[in-house]
Amino acid sequence: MTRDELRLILLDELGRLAPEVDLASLDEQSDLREALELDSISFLNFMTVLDMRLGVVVPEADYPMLYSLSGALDYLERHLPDRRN
Amino acid sequence: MSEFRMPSLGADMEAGTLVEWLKKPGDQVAPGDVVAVVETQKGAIEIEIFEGGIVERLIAKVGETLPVGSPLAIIAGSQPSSVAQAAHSAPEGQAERPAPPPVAAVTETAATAQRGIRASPAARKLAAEHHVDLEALTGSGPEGAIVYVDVENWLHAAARQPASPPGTSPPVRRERAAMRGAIGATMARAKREIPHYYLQHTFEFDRALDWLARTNAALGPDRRLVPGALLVKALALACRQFADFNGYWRDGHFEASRAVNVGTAISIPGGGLVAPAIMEADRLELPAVMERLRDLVNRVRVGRYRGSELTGATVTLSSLGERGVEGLWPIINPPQVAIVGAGTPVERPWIRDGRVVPAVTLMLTLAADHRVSDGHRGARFLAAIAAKLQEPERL
Amino acid sequence: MTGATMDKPHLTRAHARELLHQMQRIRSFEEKCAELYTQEKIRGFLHLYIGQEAVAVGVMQALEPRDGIVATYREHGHALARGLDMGRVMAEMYGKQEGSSRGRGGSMHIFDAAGRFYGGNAIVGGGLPIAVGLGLAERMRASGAVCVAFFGEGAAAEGEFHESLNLAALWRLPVLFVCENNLYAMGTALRLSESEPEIWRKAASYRIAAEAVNGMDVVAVEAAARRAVHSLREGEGPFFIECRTYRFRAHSMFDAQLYRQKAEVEEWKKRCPIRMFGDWAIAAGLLHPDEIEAIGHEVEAEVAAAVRFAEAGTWEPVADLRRDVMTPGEAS
Amino acid sequence: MSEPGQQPTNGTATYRDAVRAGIRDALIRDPRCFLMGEDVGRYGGCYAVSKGLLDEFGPERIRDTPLSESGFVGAGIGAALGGMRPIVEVMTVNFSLLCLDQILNNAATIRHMSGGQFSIPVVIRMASGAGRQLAAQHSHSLEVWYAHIPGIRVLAPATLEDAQGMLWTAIVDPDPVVIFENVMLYNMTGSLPVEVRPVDIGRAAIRRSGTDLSIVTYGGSLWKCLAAAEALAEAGIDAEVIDLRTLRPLDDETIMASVRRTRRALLVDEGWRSGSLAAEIMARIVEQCFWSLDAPLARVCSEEVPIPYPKHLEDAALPQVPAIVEAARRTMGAK
Repeated sequence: MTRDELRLILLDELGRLAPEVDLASLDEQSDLREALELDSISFLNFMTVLDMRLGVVVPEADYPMLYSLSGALDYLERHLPDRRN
Repeated sequence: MSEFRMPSLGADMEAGTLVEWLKKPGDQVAPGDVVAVVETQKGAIEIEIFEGGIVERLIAKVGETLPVGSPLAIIAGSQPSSVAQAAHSAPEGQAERPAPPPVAAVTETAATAQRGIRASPAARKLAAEHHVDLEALTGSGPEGAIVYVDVENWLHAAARQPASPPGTSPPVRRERAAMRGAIGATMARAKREIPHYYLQHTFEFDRALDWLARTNAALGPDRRLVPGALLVKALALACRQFADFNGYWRDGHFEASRAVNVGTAISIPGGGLVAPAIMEADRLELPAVMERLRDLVNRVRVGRYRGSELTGATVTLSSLGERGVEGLWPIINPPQVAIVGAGTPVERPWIRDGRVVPAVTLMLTLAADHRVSDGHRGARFLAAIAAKLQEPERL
Repeated sequence: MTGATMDKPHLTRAHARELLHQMQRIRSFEEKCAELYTQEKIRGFLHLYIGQEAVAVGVMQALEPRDGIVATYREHGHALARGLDMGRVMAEMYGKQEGSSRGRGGSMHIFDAAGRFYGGNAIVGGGLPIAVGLGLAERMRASGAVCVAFFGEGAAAEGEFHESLNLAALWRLPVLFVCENNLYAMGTALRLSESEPEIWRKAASYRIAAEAVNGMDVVAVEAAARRAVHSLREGEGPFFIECRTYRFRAHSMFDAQLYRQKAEVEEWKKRCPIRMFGDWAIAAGLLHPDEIEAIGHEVEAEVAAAVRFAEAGTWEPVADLRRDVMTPGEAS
Repeated sequence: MSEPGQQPTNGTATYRDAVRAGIRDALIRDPRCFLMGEDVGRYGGCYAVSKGLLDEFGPERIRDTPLSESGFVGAGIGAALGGMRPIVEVMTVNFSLLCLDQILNNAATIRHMSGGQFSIPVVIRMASGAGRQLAAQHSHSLEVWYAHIPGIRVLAPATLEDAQGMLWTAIVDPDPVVIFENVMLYNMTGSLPVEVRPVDIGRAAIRRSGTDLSIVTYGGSLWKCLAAAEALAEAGIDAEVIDLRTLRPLDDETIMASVRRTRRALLVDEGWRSGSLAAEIMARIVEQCFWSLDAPLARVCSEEVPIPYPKHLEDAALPQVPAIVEAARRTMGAK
């Protein structure tokens, strides 16, 4: 899975979490919690779909690494199960 | 046989627009089933039925705006759930009559619809001067009329609204403004009528967070807990001990509630706030509290919550979450008599056992109604919540 | 008409001419008013004094400028006899702002501060308490002035008549009550409205000095008025004169006079105060017929001038509608 | 107010004393001034207002009259025309109907009928209002009948200061002034101003400032409205209370400025509802402030019944504090 494919998946999921936000203008470096107005439960939802859709279980301690889109992409690239395969 | 009618979801609701039927003729319905979605000034709300039976006929059409009390559907074989419901049932033969014409179909222009709105002259004048569509507003005046301050609040809210993002349609803006107007009116009334007193308490939150981290470490994301769930449960348990913070001020006196329904203030992205209730939170296990909390947040995000959830809270929690500031001083949501505010946990030097140590602390605040309780009692209530948070494993 | 009553008013040639002149002024003025009414120059109610001229003219002879006068809605004659300018009175009939009440009062409400002429009161009996109050003011200030109230015999049925007589007598106020008994209260004959048709007796019952005189005899009226005013100025308390008179014309312009016989009117007209006094003055050598004719011309000219004055008068602008409700400078 | 004792007290004087002091001031200050009416002298006044004045000023200036309302009120008007400054007392407003002819047909009209030649500086005082179980011929509030008449001024002092000071202003006023003294106020205690001054009779007084609604009233109802405002304050409703003081001419400016601020108005008037002063003020508010209104105008008036004798029925017929509170709450949309 390329980083671009991964990005499409994340944007798709973020679009469901925050349907009212125009993701086309999302800055990859910005804090998703700010940009998408994600509270802790919404963020937890985000983590949950990463588990369900990508099979990546993110421990709480790692949450800060996924606060931005680019950070999440970096993290997922490192932790995607298929990469290890 | 009975009529399923447009419910009143609040004293300020006069009408609703049917957005979706979730049942069709022939469907079996049981008390508590969600049968339709109705758009109100406060957003789309799923409406429940309080009696069982079979949907015989759908009267209201999607898109119709109907006043509270208008028949929406005919339910056959229904058994009224209470005497009060029986009184509401149609007399013999009435079900055969055609439904009354809708007061304002959604296709009507604002100008024509405006006429049917109950609004004071002062409100109408101000609205006309600023080209405000009164249909978007919620009234706080006599008999739910839109009054001057409602329009004023709407205008203040509109002035604060950022420029609409692309693709945001005017109706959405309008709904938000209406919600802001409603919040403004309710809060203004609360500030005016309720003699608030305030207390604050800051205490160590490390133990709760540590316990949460340990618990979550063993769980998948879908079952993890957030600190808010602990706060809901701790507040609910404290309310059992301190009944004078849980209930309603009505007709000049306090009515304590046996059930502890914790309203949870949830921000709506883009602006606005609702506080749907987690019913009987004191009786739920922590995972169940978390599940309800998560369900509410998800539904609020898409604008679908039940009327009874909005009106059922007996006490409210307003939590800033992890990205806020240290404290808040909330306003009581009438007819409730208390609201607890939870700030963002912060790390700070703390003296423990005579030594300065780093600690994460939480500031809890209480706003309560002086007509019901006083500061001494409030302090004990707040301390009880804090004490419960020191023993998260018992929650 | 007796010689005895003639003596007391000091009936000189000049005075005789004055009495006749004043009565003729009233007569001619009223006749012109009737004509102007039919031409719609004058509107509202118009009550003419024709036939009763001797009462106003006779009483006025006894008064001084410092004395006050309260009259009724049939008061043109009293105003003229008091010395009001005929042009201003006629302008008032027209409703012009040059009128004696700036046109606001009309025929029934002629007022004049300079002449201490307190109206023109169109409520039967309503002016009597006012006259009592004016008398009270004179008494309290010990001014020596008196106040005269003119009213018809119809007023005797009103409570205010009795309240006023009682109060004036009780407080011994310098008020001269002049009852002009013309026998009809509008159309109701005295005999149909009063159990005691001798009005002066009612006053006497309040212990007020009272007498009845021939109201068609200007000299008799003047003599009675002089006696009364003298008594008032002496501080003897109120005085009451009932003048028996008759109006020759209808109560007001719109009146078919169904309540009285033409023969009765004709009978009274034979006692016309002007003709009788004129005839007597000629017979007594006090006036020459040429003088009487001259009076006629003078009066004709004065009436014509009054009509011209009234015609030339102006209408008050509607913008001034609300003036004279309260004293200027005060909110209304 | 069910008993005058509930009104602000502490002082040593009564409203009755204040009226008497006002009359006394006038008699001392102006030799043209005199008092007349039924039983004002030897009896000391039906409500004891003029007690002691006969001894001080003598029978020329404190004149007992026969029971001839039309006669002595008319005489007062005539004396005023004649240069005096009479104060005429009519025992109660119900009796004043006997002299309504003089007040309406003479006092109010002569200035106008004479084209402005004559002024009538007469002051006519009368008691009005219910609350003393005097039944249906001694208890009415007919202020509005007088307030209807152009050409007179109509005052209704509700405080000691006004009772004394407005009398002064009334006496120096060149036009006829009718003063209504509510019978329930006579025993009200307070303190008299050390230095008497004429008070402005053209202005209503804001007796309590507030932001939520304007309660407009006068006379004896003022104290009920102030009590109601306190009760409303406890429920979080901040009422403004306006004492009209002058019922004719009405101080539209003060009333409208208040209503524009609060956007709500409640009229409290002891007169009967139909054709009441409250009705007139409501009409004016609608004419002048329609676009500032946030709620239907409300009023609390007397029930449409001749005032009954029994205490409980008399109380029920009159505006009372709970009804005022309730009407105010409805106007606010409060449950």
